[in-house]
Amino acid sequence: MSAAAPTATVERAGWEAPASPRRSRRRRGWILPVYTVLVIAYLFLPIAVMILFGFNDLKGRFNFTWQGFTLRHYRDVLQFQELTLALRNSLLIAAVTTVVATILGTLVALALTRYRFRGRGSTNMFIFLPMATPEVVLGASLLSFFLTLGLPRGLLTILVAHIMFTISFVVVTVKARTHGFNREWEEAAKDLGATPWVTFWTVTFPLILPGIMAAAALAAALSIDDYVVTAFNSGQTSTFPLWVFGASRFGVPPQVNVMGTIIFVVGVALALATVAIQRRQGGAAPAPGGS
Amino acid sequence: MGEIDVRLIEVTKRFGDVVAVDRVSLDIVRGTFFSLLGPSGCGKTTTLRMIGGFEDPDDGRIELGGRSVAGLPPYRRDVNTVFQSYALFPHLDVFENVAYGLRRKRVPKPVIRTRVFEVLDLVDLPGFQGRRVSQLSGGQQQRVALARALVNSPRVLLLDEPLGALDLKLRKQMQLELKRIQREVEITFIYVTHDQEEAMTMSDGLAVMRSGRVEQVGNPEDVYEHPATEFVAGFLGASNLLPGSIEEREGEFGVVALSTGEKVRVPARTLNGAGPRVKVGVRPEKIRILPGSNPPEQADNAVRGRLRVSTYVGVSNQYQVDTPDGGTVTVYEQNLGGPGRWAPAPGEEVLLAWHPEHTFVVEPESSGVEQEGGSDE
Amino acid sequence: MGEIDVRLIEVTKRFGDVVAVDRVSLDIVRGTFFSLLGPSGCGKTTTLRMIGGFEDPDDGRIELGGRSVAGLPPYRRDVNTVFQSYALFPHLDVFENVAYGLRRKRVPKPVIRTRVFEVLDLVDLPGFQGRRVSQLSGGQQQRVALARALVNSPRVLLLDEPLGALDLKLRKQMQLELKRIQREVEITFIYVTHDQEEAMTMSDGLAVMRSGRVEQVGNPEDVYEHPATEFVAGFLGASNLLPGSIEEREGEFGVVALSTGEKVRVPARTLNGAGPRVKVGVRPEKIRILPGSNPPEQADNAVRGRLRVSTYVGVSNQYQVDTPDGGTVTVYEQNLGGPGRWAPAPGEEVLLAWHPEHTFVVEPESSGVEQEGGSDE
Amino acid sequence: GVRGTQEQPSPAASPSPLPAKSGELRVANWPLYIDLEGGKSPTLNDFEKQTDIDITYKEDINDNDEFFGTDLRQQLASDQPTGWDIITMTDWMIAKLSRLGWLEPLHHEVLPNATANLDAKFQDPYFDPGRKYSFPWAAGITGIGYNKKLTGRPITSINDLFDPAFKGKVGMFSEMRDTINFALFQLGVKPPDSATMDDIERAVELLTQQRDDGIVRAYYGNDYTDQLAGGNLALTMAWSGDVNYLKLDTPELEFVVPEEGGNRWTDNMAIPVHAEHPTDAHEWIDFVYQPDIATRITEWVWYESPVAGVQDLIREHAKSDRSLKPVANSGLVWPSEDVLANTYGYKILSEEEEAAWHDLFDPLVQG
Amino acid sequence: MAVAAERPGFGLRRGLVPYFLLVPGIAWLLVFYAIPTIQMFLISLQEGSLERGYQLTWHWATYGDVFSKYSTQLIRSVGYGLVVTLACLLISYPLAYFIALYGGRWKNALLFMVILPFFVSFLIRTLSWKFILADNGLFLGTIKQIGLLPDDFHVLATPIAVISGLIYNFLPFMALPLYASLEKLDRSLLEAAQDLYSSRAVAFLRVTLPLSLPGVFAGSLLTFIPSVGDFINATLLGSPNTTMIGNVIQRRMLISNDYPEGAAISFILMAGILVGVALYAKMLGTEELTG
Ligand SMILES: Nc1ncnc2c1ncn2[C@@H]1O[C@H](COP(=O)(O)OP(=O)(O)OP(=O)(O)O)[C@@H](O)[C@H]1O
Ligand SMILES: Nc1ncnc2c1ncn2[C@@H]1O[C@H](COP(=O)(O)OP(=O)(O)OP(=O)(O)O)[C@@H](O)[C@H]1O
Ligand SMILES: [Mg+2]
Ligand SMILES: [Mg+2]
Repeated sequence: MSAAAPTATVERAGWEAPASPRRSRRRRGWILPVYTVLVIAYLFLPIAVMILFGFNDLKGRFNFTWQGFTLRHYRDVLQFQELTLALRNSLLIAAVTTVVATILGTLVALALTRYRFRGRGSTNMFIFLPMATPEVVLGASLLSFFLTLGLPRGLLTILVAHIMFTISFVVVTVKARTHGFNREWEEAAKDLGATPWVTFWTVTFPLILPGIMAAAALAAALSIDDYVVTAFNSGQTSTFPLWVFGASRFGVPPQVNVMGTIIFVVGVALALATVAIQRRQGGAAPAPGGS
Repeated sequence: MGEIDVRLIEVTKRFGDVVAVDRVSLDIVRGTFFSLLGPSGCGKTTTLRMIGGFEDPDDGRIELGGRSVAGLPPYRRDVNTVFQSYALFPHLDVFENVAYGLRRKRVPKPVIRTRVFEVLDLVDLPGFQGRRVSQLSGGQQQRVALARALVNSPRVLLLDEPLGALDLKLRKQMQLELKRIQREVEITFIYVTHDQEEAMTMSDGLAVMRSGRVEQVGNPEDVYEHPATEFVAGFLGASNLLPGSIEEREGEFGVVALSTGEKVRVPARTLNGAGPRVKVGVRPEKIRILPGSNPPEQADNAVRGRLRVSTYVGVSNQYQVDTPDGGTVTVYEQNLGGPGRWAPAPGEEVLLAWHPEHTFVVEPESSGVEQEGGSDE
Repeated sequence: MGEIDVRLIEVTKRFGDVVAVDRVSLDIVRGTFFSLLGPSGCGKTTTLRMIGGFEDPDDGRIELGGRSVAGLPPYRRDVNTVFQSYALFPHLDVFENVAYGLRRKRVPKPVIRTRVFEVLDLVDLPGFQGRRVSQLSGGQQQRVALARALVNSPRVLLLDEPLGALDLKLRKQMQLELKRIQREVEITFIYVTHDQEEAMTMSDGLAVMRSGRVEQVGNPEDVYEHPATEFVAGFLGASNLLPGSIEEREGEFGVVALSTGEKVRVPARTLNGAGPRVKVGVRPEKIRILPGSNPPEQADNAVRGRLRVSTYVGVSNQYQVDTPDGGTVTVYEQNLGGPGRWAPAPGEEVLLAWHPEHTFVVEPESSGVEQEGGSDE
Repeated sequence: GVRGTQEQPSPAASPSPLPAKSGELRVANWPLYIDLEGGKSPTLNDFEKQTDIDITYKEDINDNDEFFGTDLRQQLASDQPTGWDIITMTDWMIAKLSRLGWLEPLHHEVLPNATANLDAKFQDPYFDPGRKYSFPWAAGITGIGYNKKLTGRPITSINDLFDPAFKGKVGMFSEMRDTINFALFQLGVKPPDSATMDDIERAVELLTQQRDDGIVRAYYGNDYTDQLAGGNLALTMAWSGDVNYLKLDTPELEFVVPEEGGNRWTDNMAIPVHAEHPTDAHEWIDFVYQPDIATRITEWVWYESPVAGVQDLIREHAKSDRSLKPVANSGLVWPSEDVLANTYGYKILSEEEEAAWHDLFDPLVQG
Repeated sequence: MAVAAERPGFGLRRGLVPYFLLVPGIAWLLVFYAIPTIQMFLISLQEGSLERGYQLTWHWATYGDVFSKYSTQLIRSVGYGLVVTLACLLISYPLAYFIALYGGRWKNALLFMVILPFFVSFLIRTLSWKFILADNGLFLGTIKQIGLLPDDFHVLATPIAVISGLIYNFLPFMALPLYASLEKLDRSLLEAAQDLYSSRAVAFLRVTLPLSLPGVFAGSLLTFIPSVGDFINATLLGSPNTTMIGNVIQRRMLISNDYPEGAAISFILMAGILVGVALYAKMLGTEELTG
């Protein structure tokens, strides 16, 4: 769709009031967007509270009741060295996990939906197992494995663990996209001299990108918020959730809220930036393809 | 004739129970324009897909340039395809769609630009390079698909109804362009079309397929004038087939007694091997329609009938004439018009006359063998 | 004529900068077969989509059965569409695809079965009910799309090149069926086709579109025999257009002096309002090609030329004849054949003759200013 | 794998000789349990400067059991170093670890500050007689925290936790030992060490009754604090230091050591076996036992310091720094002799007892 | 011409492609998931204690014991999981639908916003929810003041709180796969359906929904499986009568130090889930979906 088509869609969706005679259309046109905004508001509700309490001028240590407005936690956001370090670790781990798990998981998903081969059925079932395994078991058995290997716990083992338990989520999500993928585009690419590798990058990948992005987002969220498995395999490395859970014994400092707020605001800004960039490029997402 | 560029040897393809292509053998000479004709579902697309490398034959062997291509993936075959369903890349604009193959061949950027713009001009889509595929009309999409394949000047070009969505005028223009390119660049074209005129005017050779099998291969005039089977006769333009039995095989012209009782003369060579019961064919445009009162000319074959319908179709008038044995004969008459001309009225007795040279003979189809698309009149 | 079933009043649709449909007005009478013709990308599909309710016009008004349908969603219009791209449901088999509309109308199950099987027979796909869409050939898919719309017997049926992927024979058969259904069930058909013969034989009325605008509306013979513009003349079958200027407007036949110097007579009514510089048109099949030595008949228009190419196209022979002023005239001659007939050889001087009644006159296309697209007749 | 220790627990083993100082140290402590200033801990800085030891101080402990499970159990069971040189564990966990033989006996001779400055009342605890394995970091009391407004009356007794008037507004701990202790106090079984299995069964019965009567809202871990502050709980088992802090923002909260008794607990530094830098670990323990260092930590942490004289030093500082007033004189941070007399430790459990207790207690909190 | 010599074994290589795609991901799972989990499985058949050590005695009886002991929690967890999955499906479908079909250039931004709240700590989000849902907080307090609810009504520490927490936290696990599969929906099919007398609702039911089944399948499994095994929501938001099987496992392994029992419960859970997945795939009529 071009600059023109989305406008048309948006109009139909009722973001701009259409001309008068289209009453029925307008009516059903605003329900979905309003609903979407409501759900997102619901998702953001606790975030709003979090942001609010980042400004709480608390007197004690427990950030539970509103005491008044202050910016001092923003000034002192790096007050807790360990927290800062933990956050940095978590971001790093999430980034690496997302990239690696998304790649590995996407390959598996492609194999499972695009090819018939022996062991496909059992592989399909096997993929669900790590998701079904309780986190304590995942953490404890992986720790015991690392101990058997004599592998010191740290950043590396956390990464190994995170990649391990996010792969399945990626596979399942990407499969939802690649299922029933219309092969004729790939055939056309190959016909035009593209090797499977090039075909993948120039055709398959852009067309399944929405699925990959959804999977990557899930992987990132899973990794950045993981507590149990990380606790087992972190050794002397601290992560954001570990620190925050620990801190809850003596009161989670507002700096945690501030950091959450920063992550959130940067996230929203990035999201809006992509919109702006796409507007500038005048392009939009590829047209959906049937099967 | 030159070397064989594309050769199919007893190629078979099954989809489950469906035999889509059944022991097809074809030899296509380098640089020629070869058409595949046949009713819907007869296996044309499947044949092209096997040549392109998208399906593996279940049986038989395909050679390109004299070498078997079994297992050779599509991207290693110097073959490009215009897909029946276009298969344009939805995430790329028109320019990038067309440039796709050139980019893969690492053609320098400026050359790509020039060639893409050239070919877009050629398919009459100048200025469309920035459009998304979803912003094109059906015919425009088809032309992009054509451009995307053409721009690569491959050795073999497979075209699956490449002009089907175009209006007559544009189609004619594209036909000329295709023919010119094919001659100039010496590309081997394998061309699926439903437009018989297209097939007739453009092809050096053609094959008529039916239910996965090749019924007849030859050059266009041959196949048209001397269809080998009732099916081919019926498929290539309307044909009148009159049942009868052979009375006389000798001489330049044999004689067939029609079931109406009338006798017609047929070129003796077409009788070779035909059983006693045959069908006698004559193309509608070969028949002259004359007032029933006219005496038949000596040299002509002639049949009497009663006009049922006459239809005006621009270029010509069409007449449906009932014969005494319950059959129908179709006649096309050029619409020369003019106020003074005799025009038969429905219900009127008419005389249908044609030159024996234009008569051909085919074996009648044993019932039941017929598949979709093949119900003759 | 009966009541107007579908009426478009100054309907306009833009996609960004592209004006896909530009102030189109049409009146389509209930139960008639109306065709839309026009070059690729001229706005036919967009027009149908607005009637079907898939696009909202930016301007103007659409009425079905006399009532404006602005804002009425597609499922509340008793209109069915055969989409150019088929849009078959990939998750349903052929039976369920065809049964889809009936199920929505809560037709009893046994009736659905009967109707679906009937219509599958009609489109020559018996036994295909269990197939998935992906297991069909292109033409089979198109027929399923046709069946899916037909089975509902809607009040208005929009058909966007419904037979484009079928072979001639099947297409003819489908044409007859469509026409029969349209007459029997009194459905209003709005039919997009690129096959002019199809449009001519089947339509009660037709409109020729160009770049989003209607160039001419009328019944097929009218439009064919008396094209209103050079574009229409050229679009509906090859036309020979010879430039000239009006010398004489009076009487039954006016006189136009061609740029070759020869004078031709034209029906005076076609001269109405035409400027001094005009083009004189004659259809290729109206021209007889005669030996150059022949004297022209008194009653005929005649032009001399030299044969450049003759082509064999099955039904007819085509000749390209160069005229002295550098133009080309195309002639179709029915392939009556016969050994004794005179056939011109390339390079030979020929005489081209036709009856003045078959001559029409159009204004030459100057810049881009064409006359307003006719709304009603 | 999680192999069992074939090695016999040897609580009597004498300290193995200390290796040379390595210049490296890895300490695990609870978050926010050390002073901070401008993002750094002055104590840690001073330690590095003074001892030339590169300290990795990690706030890695969230929970005794969890830390045991994730950072100690499997490592030590398979005779591998845990990676920690100092861990900070609550008393009963120290007892459990020493029972398992998983703690390194301390070399008191290299702990001059610690041995000299350790307040007398911490010198010979029931869970680590003679401070063989551990030195306390901070201490506190488990009592009852309540919301004056919601209870409408001062709370003094464990009985109040069982009062149907507070139906659905009472919080108990999911921590087995704390909660069972309270039930024992209610039953008059004191000290808990004297409890028989019968007593425990009665205690759990009592608690089950309390739960089934709908008096208990839920069994909480650290998260009781927000429920107390948010007014969802009228009264709850609570840790002294928490309520101290909560009061600052929610003045209607009070902490009381019930008249039947409260739980006295300490968090203790100890060295796990196989620790790689035991010499440096000793230096750390001794370092934080310097009164001025301990004072600095306590002024930040607000839990009772086991280092003698710290309260006096804080009082001194409070004269110039008003913000230190509450901690300087708080009866919660510095419980009086009377209060302490009414507090008890936890019963030291054998492995079988522990398992038996869990079999009784777990169904209580898991419905 | 690029027609190379016929290479024997080419077909074989083609047949190996799926295995190449599988290898990195599956190998990762085999090494870091399967081996440790098998170790843990053997532990579930051990007897002993920390002090005495554990011996592998193939003590299958543990399985029977824990099954009867914890069947309440097991059933409750499955019940919660089903409710949560259904709720997530109902909430996220319209959301994913709108973003995928009408998101235009906002697509990626909206998608990102759905996942963004999950990048800030779980604990903080939950703390915020507890603040919002406090017995006399902003929300309930107000309603109580109007008199619509009895004074002692509360949400926290009830099944409602646990289920709501699960719904909130697993919403993106439903929404994202749904989005991934809806995004490829060919809109011309919806037009065709509407052309054939389907109201929007019917077109949705007959066309959109069936075509998005891969997304529904993926989403419901990504939601159901982890939510059945979840423990943290029940810990923070629940009460004794909302204990889930995850809490039991957590407590068995981390607090009672009973690995064999904890592991045994886990494996029962996993087996149950696998059977469920298989049945579910059958039910949706597409074993194809799992494969
Ligand atoms: N979504 C769109 N955005 C921009 N331009 C469009 C869009 N859809 C159609 N067009 C343009 O509008 C014009 C009319 O398109 P339409 O599909 O109606 O043509 P058509 O007459 O059906 O042509 P064809 O015979 O090739 O199918 C074309 O030039 C096309 O490129
Ligand atoms: N995947 C498939 N599974 C089963 N049958 C198939 C499949 N693909 C094609 N067929 C069948 O094989 C036969 C040949 O199909 P093919 O597409 O080659 O026909 P075609 O000659 O191109 O027809 P058209 O002119 O309609 O495009 C048809 O009857 C079709 O139904
Ligand atoms: Mg085909
Ligand atoms: Mg169109």
